[in-house]
Amino acid sequence: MDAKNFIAKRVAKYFEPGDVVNLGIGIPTLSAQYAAETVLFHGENGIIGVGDLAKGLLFVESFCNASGEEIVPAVGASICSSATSFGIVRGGRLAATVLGALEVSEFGDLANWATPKRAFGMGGAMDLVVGAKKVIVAMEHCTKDGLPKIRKECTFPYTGLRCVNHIVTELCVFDVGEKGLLLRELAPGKTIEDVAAKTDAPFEVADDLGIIGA
Amino acid sequence: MDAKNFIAKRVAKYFEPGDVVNLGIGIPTLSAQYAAETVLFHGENGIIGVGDLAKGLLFVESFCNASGEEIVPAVGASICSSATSFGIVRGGRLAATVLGALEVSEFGDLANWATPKRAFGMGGAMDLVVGAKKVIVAMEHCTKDGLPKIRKECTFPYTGLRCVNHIVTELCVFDVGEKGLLLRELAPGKTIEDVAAKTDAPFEVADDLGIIGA
Amino acid sequence: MKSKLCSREQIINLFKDGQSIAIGGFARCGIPHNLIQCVLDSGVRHLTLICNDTGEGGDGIGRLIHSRQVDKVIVSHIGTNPETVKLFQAGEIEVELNPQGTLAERIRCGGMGLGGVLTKTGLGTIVQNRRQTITVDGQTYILEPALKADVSLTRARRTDPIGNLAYHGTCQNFNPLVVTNGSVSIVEADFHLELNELTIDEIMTPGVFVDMILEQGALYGC
Amino acid sequence: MKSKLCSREQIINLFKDGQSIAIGGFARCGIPHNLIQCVLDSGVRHLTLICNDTGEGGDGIGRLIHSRQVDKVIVSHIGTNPETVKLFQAGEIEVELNPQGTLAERIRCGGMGLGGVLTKTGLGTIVQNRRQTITVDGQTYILEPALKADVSLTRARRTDPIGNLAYHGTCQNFNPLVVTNGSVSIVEADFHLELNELTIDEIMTPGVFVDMILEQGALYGC
Repeated sequence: MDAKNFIAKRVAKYFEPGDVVNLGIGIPTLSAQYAAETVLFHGENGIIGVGDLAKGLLFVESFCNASGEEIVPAVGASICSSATSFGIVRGGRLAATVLGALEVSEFGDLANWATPKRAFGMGGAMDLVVGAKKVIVAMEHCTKDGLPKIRKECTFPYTGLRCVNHIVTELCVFDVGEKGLLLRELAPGKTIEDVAAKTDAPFEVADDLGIIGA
Repeated sequence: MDAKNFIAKRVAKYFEPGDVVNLGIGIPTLSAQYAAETVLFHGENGIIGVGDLAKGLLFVESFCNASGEEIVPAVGASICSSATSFGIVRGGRLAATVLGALEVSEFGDLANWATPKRAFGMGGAMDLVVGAKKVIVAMEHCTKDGLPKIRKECTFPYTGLRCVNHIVTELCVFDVGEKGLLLRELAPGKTIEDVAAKTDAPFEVADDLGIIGA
Repeated sequence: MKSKLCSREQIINLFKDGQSIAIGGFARCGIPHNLIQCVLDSGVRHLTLICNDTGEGGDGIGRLIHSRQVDKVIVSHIGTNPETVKLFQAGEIEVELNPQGTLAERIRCGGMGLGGVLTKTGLGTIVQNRRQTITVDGQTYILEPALKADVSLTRARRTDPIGNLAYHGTCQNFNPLVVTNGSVSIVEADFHLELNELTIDEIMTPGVFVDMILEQGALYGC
Repeated sequence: MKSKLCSREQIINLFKDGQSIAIGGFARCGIPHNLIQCVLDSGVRHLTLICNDTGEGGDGIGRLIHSRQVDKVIVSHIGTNPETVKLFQAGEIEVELNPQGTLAERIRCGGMGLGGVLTKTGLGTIVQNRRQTITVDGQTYILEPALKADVSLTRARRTDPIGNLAYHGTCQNFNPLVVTNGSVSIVEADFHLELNELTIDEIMTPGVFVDMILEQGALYGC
């Protein structure tokens, strides 16, 4: 299993049967395949019950996910307007939202939509991090250049302040709370020092530190 | 024709084909029978196209007017939530609202929902007078005790300020504007003096003063 | 999927003294009679009701007024229920009167996770006196804060086991707003359908807003 | 009833330089392609568009970007259209970015005759910097003002001659909001039905919100 699927599989453990969950593009979307069958996926475009990618006669404009890809509605799916779709989000009806991140601060501030040079739109991300019951960041631990994405403070434009509850990377799982970061799980074969070397913020270590996938 | 129907018939002349109009209880509701067939009547409970009172198998809970009476939806009728129903109202989509009044001031302030002793709810009246394109008061010119209802100022709790556009009574038709009252039409056989004697506010007389029903 | 069907007993046990309860319906139309019976049977008191009106006497929502379980009502009028008027005049029930369109938006705000809306309705009236006014682009509005109930009681025409709902006729009224509002959202439906029996375009309320569905049984007094 | 069907020419003549136009659709889904063609054919310029996004290149709403008829867009993102990004970076188009849920509510407010809504979305971000914040019951919210367009362009699945509308699948998205918004509300529909052919419970948008319906013809590029 590659790093992305490793992360996605761990993320899916946060979902309970019957949950309605929103998944961002990239690694978050991968987590759908590891979720229990009774989890429904919410698309910002107003669908509750995003199913598989469509083929053949089911490949129609009228059923798309929030990325504009043709999909098949899941069993039990429903559709609503964009206003109601975000009413679900802000109204606290999403059990979780899973997003990628450019940076996360030790207190759960999130920057995931813009850099100083590229600010082409926040889409639904700002609503999602305000409204969902659990905000889960699923990302590779460092940037492509090897720089830490978990930091004392974000430098890029914020998506939301103190909104992240969990961070899942190929190295570890952090809980994020009022006291900052708590290391909950390590990837198999990794050490606390491995995490510390790639994390630009202090963190506590859980008494019952676990192993991802164990 | 009695006074109430005389007033209602004159009110219906304000409606254009294709208009959507809200009618209050009492005299306003009577005006429906004098309206063009293509006028649709809006009920606060979320129906656009209130038809006749229902009988027989059509007498069901599922189709009521805003007074809770069973009705038959008109041809072309639609139904929406209470939020959308008042979106129609505030959004300026009603060509007219016709209401009764306890008092109307010379500048179009309206008091129609409460007295100092009885204040049991404004229902939708405050929304209607703010949102409808034309606010028409249809009422008997004086109270049962013979006191003027058109006054320099209202003494009862307001429904809205400077909101009334037209007043239709068994005596006359007033337009109401920024300059105050303008007498537009007299009932057959009535004089300007008859109106003045029963109106507790100054008014101008239109150059082309007409006769109701002529 | 997990079925959201619940027994009368499960629902009755959920009510507590002092709760706020939003209830769908308008006059005699679209009232959740069976869920109101559950509130009656629970015997809880000191309730605050959020609803358009208090019915017409001892029927519908009026049953909770007659049973004296209610301390306060947030409504657009009480004029159709002499019992509410009597208790109000005796100072035994608190009544907060709202313009009907404002009440609808306040209930919607609570459900949609919004803090309030700006409206011109009520400017210059007693409604303005109790509220903040806000100026936007030179226009003055009343700021009407969201209403949020502990529990909401909704009546739908049709439901599936996960609470995807369709309404019928003017029984819609406040129901699609109320269903989004309660911290616990409870639904009763005239007809119980199988999963996927409602076509996707018929669904007016996604089941994600619904927590519990009263299991099917004889309908009370419809 | 009076039919609201209009010819392409009647609709084209309605557009003017400098207008604001709200457009339904989301990505490639539920776009009013034929009405966009009318805007193109009108040749009007200096438009402000209010819509979720500007499409994916030279298709859908993107056609109006490529044609350089637009001075400003009020959207939730432009990232899917390289042309919009290029014009934005060159300072040739103004872009106002809104959180998607906030954009939906602002469009709804304009249609529903409300002045704005209070939301927590965007607190602590650049979105807050441009807005007033309001405290209600100890909670801080951003006040997001209503958006109101001169014209709105909506795509529905089915219409009758007076504009009672039904949507299909995720082509719904912003359309039921946009249709309420424009001072002139124009609709195109995939299917034109007779009066009363839509059953009353199928209607999602009452025709009272619709001013003009594009007469039926070959659909552009769907």
